[in-house]
Amino acid sequence: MSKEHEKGMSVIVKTITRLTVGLILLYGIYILTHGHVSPGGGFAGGVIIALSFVHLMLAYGKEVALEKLPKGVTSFFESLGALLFLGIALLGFTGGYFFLNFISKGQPFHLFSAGIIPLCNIAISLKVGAGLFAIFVALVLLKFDSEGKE
Amino acid sequence: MIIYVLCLILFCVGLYCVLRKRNIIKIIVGIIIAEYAVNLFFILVAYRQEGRSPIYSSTEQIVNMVDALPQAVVLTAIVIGLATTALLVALAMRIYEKYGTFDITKIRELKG
Amino acid sequence: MNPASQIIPLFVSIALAGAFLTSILGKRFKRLPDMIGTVTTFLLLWLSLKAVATVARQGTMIYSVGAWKPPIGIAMVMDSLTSFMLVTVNLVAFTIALFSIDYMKRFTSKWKFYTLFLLMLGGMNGVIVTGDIFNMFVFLEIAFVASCALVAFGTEKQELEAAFKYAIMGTVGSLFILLGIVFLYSFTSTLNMADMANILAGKGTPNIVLMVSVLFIMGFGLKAALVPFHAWLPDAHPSAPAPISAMLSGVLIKSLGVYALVRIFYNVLGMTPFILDVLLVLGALSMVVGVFLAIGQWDLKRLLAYHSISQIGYVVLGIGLGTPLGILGGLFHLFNHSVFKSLLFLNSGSVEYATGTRDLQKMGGLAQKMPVTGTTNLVASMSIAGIPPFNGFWSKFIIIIAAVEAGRFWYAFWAVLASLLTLASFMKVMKYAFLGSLKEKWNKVKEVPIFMQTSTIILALICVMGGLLLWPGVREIFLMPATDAVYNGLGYSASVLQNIF
Amino acid sequence: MVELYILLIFMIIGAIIAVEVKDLLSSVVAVGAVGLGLSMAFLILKAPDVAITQLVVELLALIILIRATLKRDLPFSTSGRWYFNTFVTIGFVVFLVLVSVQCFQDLPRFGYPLMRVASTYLREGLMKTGATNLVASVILDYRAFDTLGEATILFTAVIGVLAIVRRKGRKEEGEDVEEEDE
Repeated sequence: MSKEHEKGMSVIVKTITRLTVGLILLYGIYILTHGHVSPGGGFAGGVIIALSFVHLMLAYGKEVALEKLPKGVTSFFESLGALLFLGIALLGFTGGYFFLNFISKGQPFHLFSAGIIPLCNIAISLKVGAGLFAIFVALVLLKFDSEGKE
Repeated sequence: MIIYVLCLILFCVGLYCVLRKRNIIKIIVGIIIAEYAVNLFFILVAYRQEGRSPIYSSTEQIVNMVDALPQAVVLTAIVIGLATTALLVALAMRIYEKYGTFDITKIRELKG
Repeated sequence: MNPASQIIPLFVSIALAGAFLTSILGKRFKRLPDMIGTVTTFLLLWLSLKAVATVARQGTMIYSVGAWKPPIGIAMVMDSLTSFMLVTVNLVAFTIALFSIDYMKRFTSKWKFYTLFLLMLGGMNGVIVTGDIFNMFVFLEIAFVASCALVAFGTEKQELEAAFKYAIMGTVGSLFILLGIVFLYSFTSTLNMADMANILAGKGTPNIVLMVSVLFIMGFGLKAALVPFHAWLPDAHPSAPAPISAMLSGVLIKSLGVYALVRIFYNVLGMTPFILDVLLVLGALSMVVGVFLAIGQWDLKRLLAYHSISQIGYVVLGIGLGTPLGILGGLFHLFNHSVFKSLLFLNSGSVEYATGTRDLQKMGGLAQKMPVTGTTNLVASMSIAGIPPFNGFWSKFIIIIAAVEAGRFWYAFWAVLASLLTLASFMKVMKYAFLGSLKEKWNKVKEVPIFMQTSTIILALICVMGGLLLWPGVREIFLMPATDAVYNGLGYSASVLQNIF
Repeated sequence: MVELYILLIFMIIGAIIAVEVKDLLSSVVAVGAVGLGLSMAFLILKAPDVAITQLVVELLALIILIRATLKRDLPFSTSGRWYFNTFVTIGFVVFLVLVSVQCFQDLPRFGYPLMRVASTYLREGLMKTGATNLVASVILDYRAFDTLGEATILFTAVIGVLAIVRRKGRKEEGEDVEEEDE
């Protein structure tokens, strides 16, 4: 975007962002880890995590946000999340089936239950959070020279 | 029945926008609306009268849950919609950069 | 469970694993994407040949993902039509991966190309092996999104415009398909295709099946570029890099469009005379309109793209006849077209690589400087035009015979006419591009690098030998079972369901 | 269920505004309103998972779309006379509505789905997968393969967007072009 964006927004916005961005991140992590006992899950959690970084970027400008989460790291996390998910799927072959829920189901209503479901949630949220942030960054960094106008 | 028709009208508004409008952003908007309508329709056909959401509770017995399968399927469909939208927006922005306009009648180098 | 069925999930997971690995490691090690691409596609080709042998021996195989019995979980189905399509897709994909090693040096970010290519391949394989209708939609979208990005891979003006057009048309098609799926789910309360066919057969043919049929014909017709829905194809296919044009024209429109149409209409909804007539009309229309539009083109790749529409028309015409011979011809032509159209697009890529132009009027006499490209292009041109010893002749011949046998004389006439016009159009290509006197400015043109030559030679050999697939003894393994699987119709559901319980 | 009807009518009005308003930014904001209405409709229809996801996806899609429309020298969409196209479009839409209304009579009545496969999930889901949230058990256990496809499609979109925004698509052979996104 334009120059004033790079410097970020006003002091009020920055202060409030500083207070809320941690909470948003924490909420995202809560949503994703409790995906199998309450509404939510890996996808929603991942998007919330991505939104927290988007929030940071909108308020402070791209330098601060990219310092916290550089682009190389995002694309690495993204591929890692995808590989992790596929890896969980392939580990099911140890029990004889693709995507078998091979871990013991545990006690219902507890955080550590439901076998592979929480692990899948974590893998998906890594992938989704990093991926959506990467899309956002790519679109923000796209400059407009408008070659076609002349 | 009437609710299905309302949902269909929403779909048709989106479709009309895609087919009729000449601005790239408007076309994307139309696709998003049509996607919403299809997702809503899927959840509508799964609803059960006096139903409860399909989540067990440790304190009370829940009966008469709504169909969980369409909800899972719609989650997937929403993500697919987001992915397509992101791609379309990226394309639109690049097109703007190259042509300097969002009007598809002016973007006519190719004639299909 | 059948131990041989363990190979079914590998078709998707190998391609996806290749894509993810390329995206992690491809940036640092420059040669690695080439290797991963070639090795992955070769592995998939080998596996699909193995699958043909297994299916010929054991019949239909089912794999239930996550050990959940269908219709509760997702089932993957491997019948003879599946293995037929897998061989077609992976054969073309392998030669294209080989071709891309040298060709894609002209583009930046090779690793992104290979990642998207493998994702597209994984998507197509997923569409083919799945037995679940929503799962089919998901993989269809993967292949579609990847192909959209690949069409715009050159990031020039026209490429972006073509990709946007393609993306809009494709998304509208997907919406129709999804709407059809919702109707079917509400009506049958299942997503498994075999189960759905079973229930639909028990309920007769109410209005809703007709509505769903119309939605699917629009949706998959958009993906297959049948004539009223074809407007995106002549822009999108030429704009992509040449290997991707080959992939799009060669296999993508078939696996996403024709295969899905055949599978759903023959095996799930049940074919009715009305739908057959619609398919016949659409097929004949595509065949004739495509070839008429192709004749006037001077851009080599655009000309080939219009011929794709025309040849898809042949395939749909054969399938729409509804007789065993017609289906055999249609499927055989599907295989042949994917081979010779990929070869033609790869050759157009070779010409572009060597000379930098796609305009036929600027070329001339290139066969002297590029003997391999010239020869393979001659083979492919004769094949697509239907000159006797080559594979294209046999499949067109079967389709025409089948049309006559079914009493559809007009359709046979249109098929012959389109074939003659195709011949004329490719004589033009050979005359202007490869034969004649060499122009001054092409004196320094060299033959393309070795990997590009290898892949075109492989495809040309298949074009020459393709007719052998009809040889008694060979056809019982490859073509006839696939035809039976289609003609079997609603027997699909019985053969799947008896494997589960 | 009255609230559902009101919400749907609100969404339709929002959609019509989004389609017809000239200012692109207003159009995008109106889509946001439609999306929020959709999220509320999901809540009324007892689909909290979908509602949460719809809400956050809506936010992200809005941010991306606003990014595309902000500070353009062409903030207004031009409308032209396009009679043939309008005629065909309206004809097609009316046809679709008429045919669909016939089909709705074949569907099970609203509020009374068939629940063939779904009753298995509801009956056995907790026991067989251990997840209290049955939607989670469906997307990550019963139909986990779909979710793999979903994750892959997002991955595809990311790589696709990164490929599309490259500054320079082609190069001469041997030329070294450094990539901006590494």
